[in-house]
Amino acid sequence: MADLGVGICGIKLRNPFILSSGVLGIARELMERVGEAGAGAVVTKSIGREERTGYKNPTLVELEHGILNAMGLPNPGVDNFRDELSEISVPIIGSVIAEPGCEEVAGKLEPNVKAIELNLSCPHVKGAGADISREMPIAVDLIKSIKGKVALPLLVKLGFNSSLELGKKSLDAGADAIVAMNTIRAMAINIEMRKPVLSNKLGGYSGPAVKPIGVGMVYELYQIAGDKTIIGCGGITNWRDAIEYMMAGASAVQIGSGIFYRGIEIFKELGDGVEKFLDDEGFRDIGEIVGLAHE
Amino acid sequence: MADLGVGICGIKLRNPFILSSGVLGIARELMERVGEAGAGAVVTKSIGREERTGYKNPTLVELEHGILNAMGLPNPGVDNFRDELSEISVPIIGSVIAEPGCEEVAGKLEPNVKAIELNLSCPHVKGAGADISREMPIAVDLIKSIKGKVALPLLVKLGFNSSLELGKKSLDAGADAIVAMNTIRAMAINIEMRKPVLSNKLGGYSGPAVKPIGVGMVYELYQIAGDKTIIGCGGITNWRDAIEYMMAGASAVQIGSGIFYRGIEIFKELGDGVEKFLDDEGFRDIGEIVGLAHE
Amino acid sequence: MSELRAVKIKDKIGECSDVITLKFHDAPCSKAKPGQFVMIWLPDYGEIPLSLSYIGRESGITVKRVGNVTRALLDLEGGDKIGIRGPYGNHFSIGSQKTLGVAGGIGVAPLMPLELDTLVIGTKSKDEMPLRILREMESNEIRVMPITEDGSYGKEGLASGLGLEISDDFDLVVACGPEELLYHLYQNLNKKIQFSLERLMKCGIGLCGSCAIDGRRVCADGPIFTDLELKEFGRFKRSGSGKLIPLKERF
Amino acid sequence: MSELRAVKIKDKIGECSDVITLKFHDAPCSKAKPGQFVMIWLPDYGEIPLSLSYIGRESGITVKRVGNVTRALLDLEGGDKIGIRGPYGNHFSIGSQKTLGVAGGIGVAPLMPLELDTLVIGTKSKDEMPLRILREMESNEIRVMPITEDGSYGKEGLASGLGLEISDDFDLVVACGPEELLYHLYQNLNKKIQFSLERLMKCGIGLCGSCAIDGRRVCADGPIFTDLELKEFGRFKRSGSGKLIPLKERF
Ligand SMILES: Cc1cc2nc3c(=O)[nH]c(=O)nc-3n(C[C@H](O)[C@H](O)[C@H](O)COP(=O)(O)OP(=O)(O)OC[C@H]3O[C@@H](n4cnc5c(N)ncnc54)[C@H](O)[C@@H]3O)c2cc1C
Ligand SMILES: Cc1cc2nc3c(=O)[nH]c(=O)nc-3n(C[C@H](O)[C@H](O)[C@H](O)COP(=O)(O)OP(=O)(O)OC[C@H]3O[C@@H](n4cnc5c(N)ncnc54)[C@H](O)[C@@H]3O)c2cc1C
Ligand SMILES: Cc1cc2nc3c(=O)[nH]c(=O)nc-3n(C[C@H](O)[C@H](O)[C@H](O)COP(=O)(O)O)c2cc1C
Ligand SMILES: Cc1cc2nc3c(=O)[nH]c(=O)nc-3n(C[C@H](O)[C@H](O)[C@H](O)COP(=O)(O)O)c2cc1C
Ligand code: FES
Ligand code: FES
Repeated sequence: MADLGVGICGIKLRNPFILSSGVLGIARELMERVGEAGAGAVVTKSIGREERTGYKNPTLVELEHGILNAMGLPNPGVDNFRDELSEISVPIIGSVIAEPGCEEVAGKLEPNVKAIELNLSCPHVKGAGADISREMPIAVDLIKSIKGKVALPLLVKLGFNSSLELGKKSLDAGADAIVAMNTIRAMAINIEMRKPVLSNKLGGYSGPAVKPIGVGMVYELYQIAGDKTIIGCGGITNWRDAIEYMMAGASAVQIGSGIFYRGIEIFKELGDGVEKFLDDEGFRDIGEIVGLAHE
Repeated sequence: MADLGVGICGIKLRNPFILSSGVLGIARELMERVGEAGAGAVVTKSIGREERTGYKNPTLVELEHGILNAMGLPNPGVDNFRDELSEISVPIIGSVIAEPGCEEVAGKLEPNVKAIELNLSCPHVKGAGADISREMPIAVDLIKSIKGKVALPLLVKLGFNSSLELGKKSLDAGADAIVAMNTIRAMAINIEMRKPVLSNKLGGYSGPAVKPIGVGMVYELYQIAGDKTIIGCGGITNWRDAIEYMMAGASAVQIGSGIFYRGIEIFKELGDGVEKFLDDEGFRDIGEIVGLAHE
Repeated sequence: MSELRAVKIKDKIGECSDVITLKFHDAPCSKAKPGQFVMIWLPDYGEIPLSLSYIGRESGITVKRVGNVTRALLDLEGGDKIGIRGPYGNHFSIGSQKTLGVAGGIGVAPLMPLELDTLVIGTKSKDEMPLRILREMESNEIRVMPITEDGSYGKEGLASGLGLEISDDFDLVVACGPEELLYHLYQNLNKKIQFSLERLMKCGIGLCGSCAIDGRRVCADGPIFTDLELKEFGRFKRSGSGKLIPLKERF
Repeated sequence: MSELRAVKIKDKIGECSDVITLKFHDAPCSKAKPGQFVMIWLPDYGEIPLSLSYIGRESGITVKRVGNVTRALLDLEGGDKIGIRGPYGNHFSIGSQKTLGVAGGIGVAPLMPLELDTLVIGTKSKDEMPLRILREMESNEIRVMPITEDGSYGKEGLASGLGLEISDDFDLVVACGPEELLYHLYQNLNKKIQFSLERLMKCGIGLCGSCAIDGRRVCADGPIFTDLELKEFGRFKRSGSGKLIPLKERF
């Protein structure tokens, strides 16, 4: 049977299927449960220095081919959140909101997490995430300040709007991996109500609809990443999707909306499906398929 | 019964449903047929100075929630193409590839078309379209040179990757309308074949999956457009989609992939559906819903 | 999968002080199961979870005024539109068991579509007692036992106490109401129980985690529970930011 | 809707010089109708339209070597994989009519799944005649009338001529082959006809316009036509760039 274990920036994971940020990773017991369900690792909700309530409802709406959300990065603030992270048996990656002072947040998370993920790409919060990534020099500074503060591997999460150039600059600035991608800026209007549905109006689009966009982004990043790691994210709901991302160049993948489409059991489904594919096609180690579509 | 007629940059159309560029607009009789099927106007395939064969097959593949294509801007070149445009009864908008010398192409099309659309956004051809739009000053020059050469209204077609800033600069440079949006850079890999499907590897994603992205883009452009026109495009397959775009701020909409999902009859379906909605909701003129979601 | 749609209010019924029922036609709701909830959106006000109190060709919600959105819902009239998504969540399943319902006030809403044998419903006083609903349930051959804290209608006392008192006669207890009530029942009942919980809901579909309780999601693993670890239940909830706070505080 | 999938070649059958049949299992093809085509993808070579010559639990394509992709297809072996999308396009419908098929060479492929009464098939000479296919059709009680230009097998002459000669005995003629053949039949037959056309195909689903002929799309409005205006049919096709060129030129 093929080996699903992967090493991501030096962290050993039993499999490459990671819970993505903002999905369930706010409550200790839920993260534990996702670990028990088979995830290789879990990314926390993006955490900031201060407590944030986020936007008012509606913060999420199901669409025909995906999901649209603008939660507004609600989070208890790092001081309240630290407690949620004690003694979880699945490896935890701490997601940090890209804002001034985020290196301190990373520092406070450090004892309880295996890596830091810098969310450079939330597409609907002013002054954080994607807004910052337009300012390339600021992004580079944040990366450097986190690398200066914590000894953990640093993943930088980009949006589709981030240019390849930002990916390259992030890696040059010391990021160990790129996560591609976050949700895509989008909107849903209910025509009877004559209004955008989300209270924030614009939101981030995820789920099956965005998969080909994420695969393309991973493919392009892989070509410029050298020996750095790419982690794929966006629209993964079954094992074929996971393999597609890995063939495009992802060493691991993150799953968010898939939890809605397939339930928390998705981690087991991914593991079973990928393992069978590898066996059928004669691969011994999942690493063999990473980047295969470039050959 | 509500009036579906619209005026787009001074051109009167019997309805706001326009065939988008690259779809059927390569053959005279097909354009005529789309007109007979009820389209308010027809945009031609994007035309360049020289004949181009485009990429080799596969140039298109159906995906679960949309369509991926990289045709490679095949076109007969403006000198061969002009003949296709004689005596068509539906208003024709001539799409022009954004490349040096495109003002000459526009000039040659001028006698047979009602407006020019500058394709600043083909996401998969090097040196044309989206590649150029990253170079904002070049894009602005192309717009100015076309406006200097032809007296027709100029529509500028952007991609999702184009920033709002490019939209603003385009309007400032003299564009009369923005068309948002073109296909989105994406990829599909067949995991059994271990290869990207398209011969060009990367392609442009269209169809139902991209609609929320296009609606969001139109909403944002509308806020900066002042009294200029926004035309919506991306994933419209039914009358609800058309109304959603118009409420977001589009004065007219373009339909491409919808021809695959609903057939050429889609134009009649759109007209019937929108008219009924307007009547039911007490609108007298379709113009009343443009931008309504901003109120 | 359930996309958001707009439905027109067909009927508005005043139930008792601060409580109304709104009825509407909606295909997905017509196929819902008792205990499921919907997310109701009122543009400019917000979106909140509400149980379906009627399920069928005409479905309905029964709402108590507590804050902004519920206040706006009480102001609606027939013909107005509301946004709706769902139905979401799991549901009661009572089969042919002889079932006792225990409701605290507006907690009666998710119990209304059930074929109960007996309903105990408690409120503070008579003016909070939804009399029309009680009559309607009685006409469906449900024995209704109202109880008020001040004795102004039916017996005097608490629904939980009365429920426990008579529970021996039933196969199953279903309950909804303030968490103290549920916690009390759960702790003291030696009987199968299904109770409907409330937590702050944002996504409603199991993604955001804001409704987490003891490793379960009220929206997707609930809202109906039959057993829970007793770490957060009855004690803690999560605020809008996701912080764990004692149950008495505001969200 | 038909997503691309990879299928394994179950069987490869040599038919005659430069012609093979490949068989495979594919659920969408098993439900195709006679006359429909698929887009066959060979990575690094390209993608081309091919009619389904077998439809069922085992479906199949019958391919003649003419260029890059077909050459690579002829080199495949059982166990190799091909990419496939479709079936696309409209289809023959012969019902219970007494039907004559007229095939020019490889044009026999889309006619093979049909319950013909009689098949006229013409090739240049015997070595281009797909004898196994003819025997198989005979065993399905189809009368087969081969004809070669050099008389080396069956009658001597052209399929179109023989077809016209005997057409009076039939309710309907179905035809596929070089466009001269089809054009000749169409012009001279006073009988209902359904013929399958070829044009350069890119998208295969009615979007790109590269297969346009007289305002129709061969991929989506065809490939089977019963009538056409005679502006482009028999005279012009479109090149890869979309330019109208005389039919004899290469694509
Ligand atoms: C699964 C579920 C089903 C429900 N069914 C019904 C029902 O059928 N009828 C009904 O009237 N109510 C029901 N509720 C409660 C209802 O959702 C809240 O009353 C409503 O969200 C309050 O919104 P508001 O804007 O009016 O109040 P807000 O201004 O948001 O808050 C006012 C007060 O209500 C409290 N509150 C806010 N949200 C909730 C919540 N989710 N749960 C409990 N208290 C809350 C706040 O703490 C505050 O004290 C249900 C809740 C859940 C989770
Ligand atoms: C609806 C349809 C059904 C078809 N069914 C079959 C079939 O069942 N069996 C079969 O062997 N062939 C069939 N063809 C023709 C087949 O698609 C071409 O032979 C093939 O595309 C040639 O590809 P190539 O790469 O081998 O040749 P290329 O190198 O592309 O070209 C070689 C020669 O083939 C010609 N050619 C290329 N494409 C086409 C085309 N689409 N139509 C006609 N000629 C073409 C070129 O003009 C050139 O002369 C069908 C075509 C269509 C449109
Ligand atoms: C409800 C929700 C909340 C999210 N919150 C965050 C977040 O806090 N930080 C972050 O980096 N990404 C967040 N995301 C983005 C996801 O982590 C993921 O990048 C995106 O949804 C695409 O993947 P998917 O299609 O698998 O969901 C959120 C997504 C959803 C649906
Ligand atoms: C097959 C195909 C070819 C296209 N060719 C062009 C083109 O030549 N020029 C252009 O501006 N857009 C082209 N487009 C983009 C469409 O005009 C449209 O902007 C896009 O597909 C999104 O709209 P839709 O979802 O309605 O298809 C093409 C799209 C498709 C599917
Ligand atoms: S409300 Fe989001 S997980 Fe329950
Ligand atoms: S091949 Fe594209 S329209 Fe027919």
